[in-house]
Amino acid sequence: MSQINMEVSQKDLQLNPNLKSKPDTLTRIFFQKFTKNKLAVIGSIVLFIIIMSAVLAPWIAPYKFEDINLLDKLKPPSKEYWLGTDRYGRDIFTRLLYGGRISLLVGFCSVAGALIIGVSVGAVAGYFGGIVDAILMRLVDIVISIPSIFLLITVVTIFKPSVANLILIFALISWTSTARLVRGEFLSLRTREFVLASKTIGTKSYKIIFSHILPNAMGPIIVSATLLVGSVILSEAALSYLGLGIQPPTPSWGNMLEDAQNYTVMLKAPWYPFFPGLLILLTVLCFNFIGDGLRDALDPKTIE
Amino acid sequence: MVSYIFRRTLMAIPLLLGITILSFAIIKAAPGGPVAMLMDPKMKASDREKFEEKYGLNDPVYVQYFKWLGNMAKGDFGESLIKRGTPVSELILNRLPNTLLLMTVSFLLAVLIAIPIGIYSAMRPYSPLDYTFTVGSFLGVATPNFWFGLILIMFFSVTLGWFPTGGVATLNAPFSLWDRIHHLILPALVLATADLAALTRYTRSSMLDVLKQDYIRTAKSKGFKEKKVVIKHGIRNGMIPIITLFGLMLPSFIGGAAITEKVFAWPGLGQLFIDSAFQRDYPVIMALTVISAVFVVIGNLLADILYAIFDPRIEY
Amino acid sequence: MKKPAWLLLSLMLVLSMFLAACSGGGKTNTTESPKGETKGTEKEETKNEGPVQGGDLVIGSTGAPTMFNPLYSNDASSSDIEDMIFSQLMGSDIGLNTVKEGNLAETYEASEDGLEFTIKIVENAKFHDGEPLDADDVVFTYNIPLSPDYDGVRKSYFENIEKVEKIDQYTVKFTLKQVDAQFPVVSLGFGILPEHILKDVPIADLGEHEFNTKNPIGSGPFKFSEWKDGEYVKVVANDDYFDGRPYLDSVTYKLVPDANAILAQLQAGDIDYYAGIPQPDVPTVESYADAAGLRLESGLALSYTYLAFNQRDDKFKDKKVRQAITHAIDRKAIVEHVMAGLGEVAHVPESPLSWAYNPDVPKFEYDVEKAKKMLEEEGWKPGADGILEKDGKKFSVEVKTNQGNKVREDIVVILQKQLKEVGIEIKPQIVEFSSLIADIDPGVWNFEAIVLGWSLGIDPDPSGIFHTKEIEKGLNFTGYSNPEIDVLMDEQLKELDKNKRKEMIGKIQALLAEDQPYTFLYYPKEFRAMPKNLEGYEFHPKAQMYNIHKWWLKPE
Amino acid sequence: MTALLEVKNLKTYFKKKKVNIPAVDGVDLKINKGETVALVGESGSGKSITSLSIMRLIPSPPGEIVDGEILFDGKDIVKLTENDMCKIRGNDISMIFQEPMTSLNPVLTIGEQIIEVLMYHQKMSKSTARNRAIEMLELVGFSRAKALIDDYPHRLSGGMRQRVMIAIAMSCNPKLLIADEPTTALDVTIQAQILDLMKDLSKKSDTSILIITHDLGVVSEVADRVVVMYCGQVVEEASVDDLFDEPLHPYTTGLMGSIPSLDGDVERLYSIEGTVPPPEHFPVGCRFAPRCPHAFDRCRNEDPSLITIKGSRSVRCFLHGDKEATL
Amino acid sequence: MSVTTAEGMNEQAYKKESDYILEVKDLKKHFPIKAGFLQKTVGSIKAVDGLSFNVKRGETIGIVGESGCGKSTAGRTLIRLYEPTSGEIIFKGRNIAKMSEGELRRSVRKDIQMIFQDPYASLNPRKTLKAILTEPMITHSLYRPRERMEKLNELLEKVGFNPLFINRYPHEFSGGQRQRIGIARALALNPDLIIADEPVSALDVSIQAQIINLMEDLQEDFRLTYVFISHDLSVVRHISDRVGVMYLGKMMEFASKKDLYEDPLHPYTQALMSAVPVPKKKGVQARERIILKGDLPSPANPPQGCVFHTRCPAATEICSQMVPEYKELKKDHFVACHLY
Repeated sequence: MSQINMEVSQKDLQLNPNLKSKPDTLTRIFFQKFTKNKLAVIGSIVLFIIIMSAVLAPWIAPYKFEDINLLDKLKPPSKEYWLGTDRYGRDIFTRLLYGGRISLLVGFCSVAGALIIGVSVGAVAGYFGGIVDAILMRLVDIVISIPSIFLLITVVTIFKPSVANLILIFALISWTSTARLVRGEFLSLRTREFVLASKTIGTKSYKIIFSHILPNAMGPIIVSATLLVGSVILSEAALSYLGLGIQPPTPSWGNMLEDAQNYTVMLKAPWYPFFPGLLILLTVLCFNFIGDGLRDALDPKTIE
Repeated sequence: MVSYIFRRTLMAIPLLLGITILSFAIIKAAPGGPVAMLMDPKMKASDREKFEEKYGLNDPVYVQYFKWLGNMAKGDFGESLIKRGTPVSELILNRLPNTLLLMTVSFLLAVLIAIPIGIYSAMRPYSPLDYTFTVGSFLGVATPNFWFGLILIMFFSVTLGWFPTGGVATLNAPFSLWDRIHHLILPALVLATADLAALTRYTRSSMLDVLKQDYIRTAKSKGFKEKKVVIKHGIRNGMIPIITLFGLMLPSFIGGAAITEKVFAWPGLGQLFIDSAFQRDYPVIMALTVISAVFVVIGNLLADILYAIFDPRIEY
Repeated sequence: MKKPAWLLLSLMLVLSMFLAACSGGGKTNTTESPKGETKGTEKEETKNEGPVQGGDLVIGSTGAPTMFNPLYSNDASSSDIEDMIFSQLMGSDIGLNTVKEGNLAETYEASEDGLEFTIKIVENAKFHDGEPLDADDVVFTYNIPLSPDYDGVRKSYFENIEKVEKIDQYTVKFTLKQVDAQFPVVSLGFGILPEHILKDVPIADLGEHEFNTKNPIGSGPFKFSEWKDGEYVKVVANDDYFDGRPYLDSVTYKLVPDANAILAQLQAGDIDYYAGIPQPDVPTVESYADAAGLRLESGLALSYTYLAFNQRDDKFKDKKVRQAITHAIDRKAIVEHVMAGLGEVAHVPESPLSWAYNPDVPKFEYDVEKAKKMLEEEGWKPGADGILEKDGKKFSVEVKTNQGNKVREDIVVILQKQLKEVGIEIKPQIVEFSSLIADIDPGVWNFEAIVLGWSLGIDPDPSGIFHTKEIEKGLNFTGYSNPEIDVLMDEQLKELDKNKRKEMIGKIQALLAEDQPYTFLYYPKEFRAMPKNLEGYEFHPKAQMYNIHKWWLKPE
Repeated sequence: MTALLEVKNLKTYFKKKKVNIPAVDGVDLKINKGETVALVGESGSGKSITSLSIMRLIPSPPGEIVDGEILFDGKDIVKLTENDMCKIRGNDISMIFQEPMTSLNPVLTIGEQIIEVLMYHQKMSKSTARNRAIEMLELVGFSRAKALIDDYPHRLSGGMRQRVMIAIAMSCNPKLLIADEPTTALDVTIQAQILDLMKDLSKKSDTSILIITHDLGVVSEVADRVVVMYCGQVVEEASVDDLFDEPLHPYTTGLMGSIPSLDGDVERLYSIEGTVPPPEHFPVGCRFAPRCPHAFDRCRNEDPSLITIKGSRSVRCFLHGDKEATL
Repeated sequence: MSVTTAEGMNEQAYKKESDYILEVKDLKKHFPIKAGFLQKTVGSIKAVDGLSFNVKRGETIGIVGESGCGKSTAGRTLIRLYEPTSGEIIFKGRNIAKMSEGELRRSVRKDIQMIFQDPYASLNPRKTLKAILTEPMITHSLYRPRERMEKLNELLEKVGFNPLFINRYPHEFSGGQRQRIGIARALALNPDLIIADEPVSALDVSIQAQIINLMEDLQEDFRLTYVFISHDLSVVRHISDRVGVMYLGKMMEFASKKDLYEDPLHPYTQALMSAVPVPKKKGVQARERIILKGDLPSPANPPQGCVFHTRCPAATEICSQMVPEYKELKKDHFVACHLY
C-alpha cells in the first residue's frame, strides 16, 4: 500500500512542485521564520543566558545575596567581586543573579496573570459581542483611563508589596491591553470562513473558541505578552523608586537600580547602577526583539 | 460632526462615573488617612476625630462618594485636606500649565524625532541604520526615568553646567522665553525618550504597511520620485493608525510624568498626584482622576477629529 | 485639509506655552525687583568685618509647606517658614534653654504656685502691615485653640491653660489649670496672629482661611512675599522687625522633592543652604563643598532612631528578651556604616543635648554571646535551621519601617543580618508612610516591630510616648506600661524646680533604659550646608532657621 | 507599422536567500503604434512582472532585471536612470491596475490625483491642470465632473474608480497604456462599460494598449494580438483571430477548453492536470511538460524555443516547432 | 450507480412527501444600520429581501448576480449562519428558519454543508488536514476512531487527494488543492444539500475546470443537491439545472437553464448575458451588447418600485412606482417584471 502511495506521491510532487518532500510542521515553519530575524535570534540567545543564570543563581553565585561585608563597601569590579560591591559590600554579581530571579519571576508571572484575565475578558467580549462586549469594554476603558502610577501606589498600599502581591498587582493593572487585543482578534476571526465552516458543521461555541479562534489569535497575544514582560520589569523599578517595590534585602534589578540612584553612589561607584541598568535594558530589548520575531513567525497570514 | 461630539461627550459620562467610583473605592480601601500625616506626640485622638468629622471622613464610603459627586456636579472640587483652605481647583490650575507644557513639548519632541525615523526605517527596512534606530529607541524605553533624569542632571547640569538642575524657571529672574525653554529641555528629553520607541515602532510598521499599498504603486507609476511618493502619498495614510497611539498616550498626560517631575523639581500634576496619594488627600486625588479621565475623553475625541481630518473616509 | 491638523497641534503648543508664560509672568509682577546674584552684596562696599546687608539666600527643602499658620500647620517646612514670618513670646537658645531674648516677651514672671504667668511684651513689635502688636493680639491668638470650635491639631498644647487675660496694652496673664513644668516651652512658642485681621473670622473657619496661604501677616523678621506651589516660597526682609532688620534682603525657600536632585542642585549652586543632607551623603557633599563655595555646620540633631517592639506580642512581653535583642544589635556598626559614622549610640529616649539627659543608665552593649545566653534562659532554643524556637514557635519578626527613608531601610537590612547571629529572623517590610501610621494607630497596632525615629521637643517630658494612659488614644503604640514610671512621669510635670525635675526625669530614663520598650539605636548628627561666607550662623539643633535675622553674607 | 515597444529577451529575477527566482525568463514582446496587445496567462505566469518591468517598478532589492532590452521609442528603458525613467512613467507610458478600490489614494481628492500628474509632467499651472482634469473626467464618462473632482475616492464605486484611474493614466496622452487586469475585480456589467471605454479612447488618441488578463473573453473583446505566457515565458503569440481559430500550444488549447461556454453545452469541461508551479520550482525542459497530455521525452529534457510559424505567429512547442524550424 | 437526473428524481419522489428537498419562502435578511444619538437602529440593509425558490433533490440550483446583490448572504442565511429576518426555510419538510441552535445541531447541521469561496480563509491554518477532516465526524460522533481514518482516506481519494498528506497543513497546498479539502470536509458528514458559495471564483481557469468536474462527479457519487452561488454566468450555465438571477436582494428571474440562457425574459438578465465577453468563434456574429448605465444602488436605500428601474433600458412609469410581482410566466419560469 505504501508503495502505491509513494507512486502517487511522486506524481503529486511533480504536479505540485511547491510541495516539499517532507511535511512542514508548524514548529518547523515557526523556527524557519523566526531564525530569519537575526535580532530575534540574538535576543533569544541572550535572554536564554540571562534566564539560565538566574535559575542557576545558587550554583553560580560566588556569595550569598544577603551577605553584608561592611568593610568592602562600593568596591569597584575586581577579581574578588567581579562586578564590584554595593553600599553594604554585597557582591553585585551575586545580587544581579538573584535579582534576575525576582525580576523575571515577577515579569513572567504578572504577564501570565494579565494574560489569563485579559484573554478571558477579551475572548468573551469579542466572541459574544453585543451587550456583554459593551460592558466589558467600558470596564477596560475605565481601568485604562486611571493613571497607572496612581493605581500602582494605592493598590500596593492596600496589598503590601510582597513578591506574590506585586505579581497580583501588576496582573490586575496590565490586563487591559491584552483584553483589547484579544477582543479585536476575536471580532475579526469569528467571521473568518474557517470559523463559519466549523459552525456549519455544528461545532459548539466553546470548542470554536478554544480550538479554532484562540490558536489563531495566539500570535498577537504572545507578542504583546513579550512586550508586557519588559514593561512590568520597568514598572517594578519605578515602584522601587517610590520605595514600594520588592522588599530589601531581596534583590531585584529594579530595587538595585533604585538603590544605586543615589548621589554618592553615582559619583563614587558609577559601575553599580550600570549593571542592573544594563540587565534591564538587555532584557527589555531581548523581549522586544523576540516579540518582533514572533510577530512574523506566528502570523498566520505569512504562513500562507 | 457637532452632534457626534455631543454624543461622544454624553457617552463619556458613564465612563467618568466608572472611573470616579473605582478610584474612590481604591483610595478609600488604602489604609491610613490624611490625619496620619498630622501625627504629633501631643495630638490627641479627640482632635483627630474633630477634624475627621468636619470633613465627613467618618461617614460611610458611599455617603462620602455621593457627597463628593454632588459637589463635583456643581463644579466644586472641594478643598485640600492637607493644604487646608486651598481649593483643589487652585492647586490644580497652578500646576496644569506646567504639566501641559512639559507633556506637550516632550510629546512633540518624541513625535518630531520618532516619525521621521520611523518613516526612514520603513523606507529602508533591515538596513544598518534601521537596526541602529531600533536598538536606540529601545534603549530609551528601557532606561528608567528616575535614573536617566539624575544622570542627565549630573552630567549636563552639574558637570558641564549647560542646563539648569531643575525647576521651571530661574529663581528671582524676570520671565524670559529662553529661560523657560532652557529649563524645559532636560525633563522633556527624559520623557520623550520613553515615548520614542513606541512611536518609532508604530510609525515604522504603519509606514511599511502603507508603502505596500496599491496607491503607492499608482503614485510610482505616475512617475513621481520616491521622496515625493512617500511624502505626498505615504505619510498622511501612515499617520492614521498612529493617531490611535496618540489617543492611548493621553491618559499618561497627568500621571505619566510624575517621576520625571519629581527628579527635575518640576511642579506638575504628576507630582501632586503622587504626593496626594501618599498623603490621602482625597479631594485632590479625586479631582485629578476626574481631570485625567476628562483628558482621556478629550484625547479620544481629539483622536477622532484627527482621524476625520487625516482620513476623508471617516465622517461623523 | 491637511493644514488644520498641524494648526491644531501648534495651537496646542502655543496655548500651553502661553498658559505657562502667564504663570511665569505673574511671578515677575509680584517679585519686588529682580535680584541678579544670589550671593554677595552690592550696596555697601565696607571693608570692615561687620555685618553687611543684602543678598538672597536660597534654602532647599524636599518637603513642601502646607500653610503658614502655626496653630494649624504641622509639618517641618511650614514651621521653617512660620519661624521667619511670625514671632513668638518665648523661644529656646542653642543650649535648648527657654529664653525670652530675641522673642516678644520682655519680662516673664511665674506665680508662687506655678499657676499664673505674667508676661510683658516688647512695645516696638509691629505686624508686617504696620499695625502694632499688643496684648490683644496675644489674647486673641491664645483664645483660638481654647475655643471648642477649634479644629486644628495643636489643641493639646494649650489644654492646660485655664484662661488668658489682658492686663494692660502690653501685658498678658496666663492662668493654668494645674502646675505644668513644660508650659513656657510648649505653649509659649507659638507665633502671634494679628487680631485686627482675623478677629471677625469664625474660629471654625480659621483653618481654611486664606490668611494661612495667601497673605500670612506676622511680626517676624521676614515678610511673606510669594508662594508658588511646588516651586518656592519667598520672604523678604521686614524693615520694622523689633529686633532689628535682618541682614538678608530675602530668603527663597525652594522645593526640590527628589533627595538626590537636591544634592545636585547644591553642587551646582542652585541652592545655597540645605539642612537635610542624609548622613551617608555627607562625605560626598564635603568632597564638593569647597568647589561649590559651601561649608558644612554640624551638631547632634534633637531626635533619636529606635527599634520598637509590640509588647502585646508574646515574644516581646519579657524585658529580658528585649534586653537580649539590644545586646545582639551592634549599634556602633549601624552608626558607622549606615550613618557614615555621623551619630551617637543612644540609650535613652532623650538627646544628650537636653539638660535632662541622664548618661548614667543601664546599658546593653553589643554582646552576641550574652544575648544568646539571655534568650536561652528565656526558653528560646535554636531550631534545626538555626532560628530560635520556643513552644514550637519560631523567633521570626516582621520589622516595618516607612517608605522613602533610605537610612531606615538600611537599618532594617543590617538588623536582619545582625539578629540572624543570635537566631532571630527578621522579615523587612517597607510600608508607605500613611499606611504605616495607620498600622500603629490605637486599636490597630498591626506590627511586630518597627524602626522609626522620634523628633524631640525642647522640653524633656517623655510621657507622651511611654505613659500607660497614652496606650489607648495616644502614641504609646508599643503597649509599654510600667506603673512606677507612670507615677514619676505625672509628678515630674508638676515639678517646677528644674533640678528636681531633672533628677526625676533622669530616673525615668534609667527605668526606661532598663525596660527597653524600644531598642534605642542612635542620635543622628545633622549636617547643614551653607555658603562659605554665611556669617552670624549658629547651629540650633531644633530650628534650622534659628536667628535668621542675624545671618549675613560676607562680601568676597 | 512601427514598433512602439519592443521587449527582447527580458529576464526579471527575484533574489531569495541567494537563489535567483526567474519570474520572467526571456520574454519577447512587440507592440506597434495604436495596437492593442493582450498578455494572457494564469497567476504565476509572469505577466504582471513583465508589465512592471516595462514600467521599471519591480520592487528592488529582491527583484532585478538581469538581462534583456526594453526598447521604447527606440530608447532602452533598462538603461535609463531613475530620473529619466520618472519622466517617462505616467507621461509616455502609464498604467492602470487590477484593484480600483485600492489603487487610488484614499486621502486625496480625485482632482488632486489627476492634477498632480499634469502639473508634474506637463508643467501646467494648477488652474489649467484643473480644467484639463475636468475634461478628462468628462472624457471617461462622468457627467458631473465639476462636482466629482473634489470628491474623495471612497464615495465612488469600483467601476467609477477604474474610470478615474483611466482618466489619470490618459491625462498626459501616453503613447502606451498598460492595463493590468483592469476589469477582473469588476462586475460583468461594469466590465463591459470599462472595456468599451478603453477601446474608444485608444481609437481616439491612437494610444497603444498592453492589456494583461487571464480572461480569454476579454481578450477577444479588445485585443488585436495575443501573447500567451506560461511560467515566465511566452508560449504562443498570434493575432486574436488566429489564436481563437486554432490555438497551437497545448496550454492554450487547454485553457480554452477549461472555460465553460455561455452559448453551448458540453458534458464535461476539459481540464489541465496539476497546477502552475511557482517560479522557484520551474521544471527542466518544457515548463508545461508535466501538465501536458502530449508531452514526450524530449519535452522533459530540452527547453523548446519560441519559433515563428506561418509568418505572423509563434509558438514554443516541439509539436509545432521542428517542422517550421527546419525551413 | 446510474445517473439520476433531476427529472427522474422528480417523478419518483412526487408521490411521496414533497419532492423538494428545500423550499424557500419569502426569505428576508436585513442587517440593521445603527446611527445617531444612542446608536438607534435607523434603517436596514436589505441584503436579502423576499426570496422564494425551491430545490429538488439531486438537482443543482445556480444563483447568479453581481457583487452586492445578496447572493452570498442568501446562501449563509439558508444554512443559518445568519439569523433570517423573516420567511421560511423548509428543509426536508421542516422549517429550519426559527429552529434553535441546539436542535439545528442535532438534526440539520449534518445534512446541509457549505463550500466557501476563499480556499485560503476557509481552512484553519493551524490544523492538519486530518484534524480539519475529522472534526465534523468527532462533532457528530460518527464512526469509531479507526473507521474515521478509513473514511478519511476514502474521502480524500474521492476528491483526488493523496491520503499521504493528511498530516500536513493547509499552507502547503495550492488553491485548487485546498478547495478539494474544503469539499472533502463538506462531504465528511454525508450531507444531502451543499451550498457552494463562489467555490471556483478564486481559482485559476485551469483549476476552476478541475473543481467543477470534481463537483459534478461527486454529485453523482453521493447523490448531492447543490445550491451553486456564483457571479460567473458561464460556470453557472455549465453546472446548473435551474438558475435564479438576483438583483438587490430580490430574485429577478428563475427558470431552467435552457429557458434562462436561450430566452432570458428580464431586462436585467438580458443585459447581464450580453455583457459577458466571450471568446470569438469563427462565423459567429458578435452579439449586440446592452450596456447598463451607472452602478448598483445601495441596498440600504433601494429604489422604489422595481429595484432595477434606475438602470433598466426598458423602464416605464409604472416601474418606478410599483414592485413587480414575481410570477410564473411559463411553466417553471418565474420573472419579476412589469413588461410581462
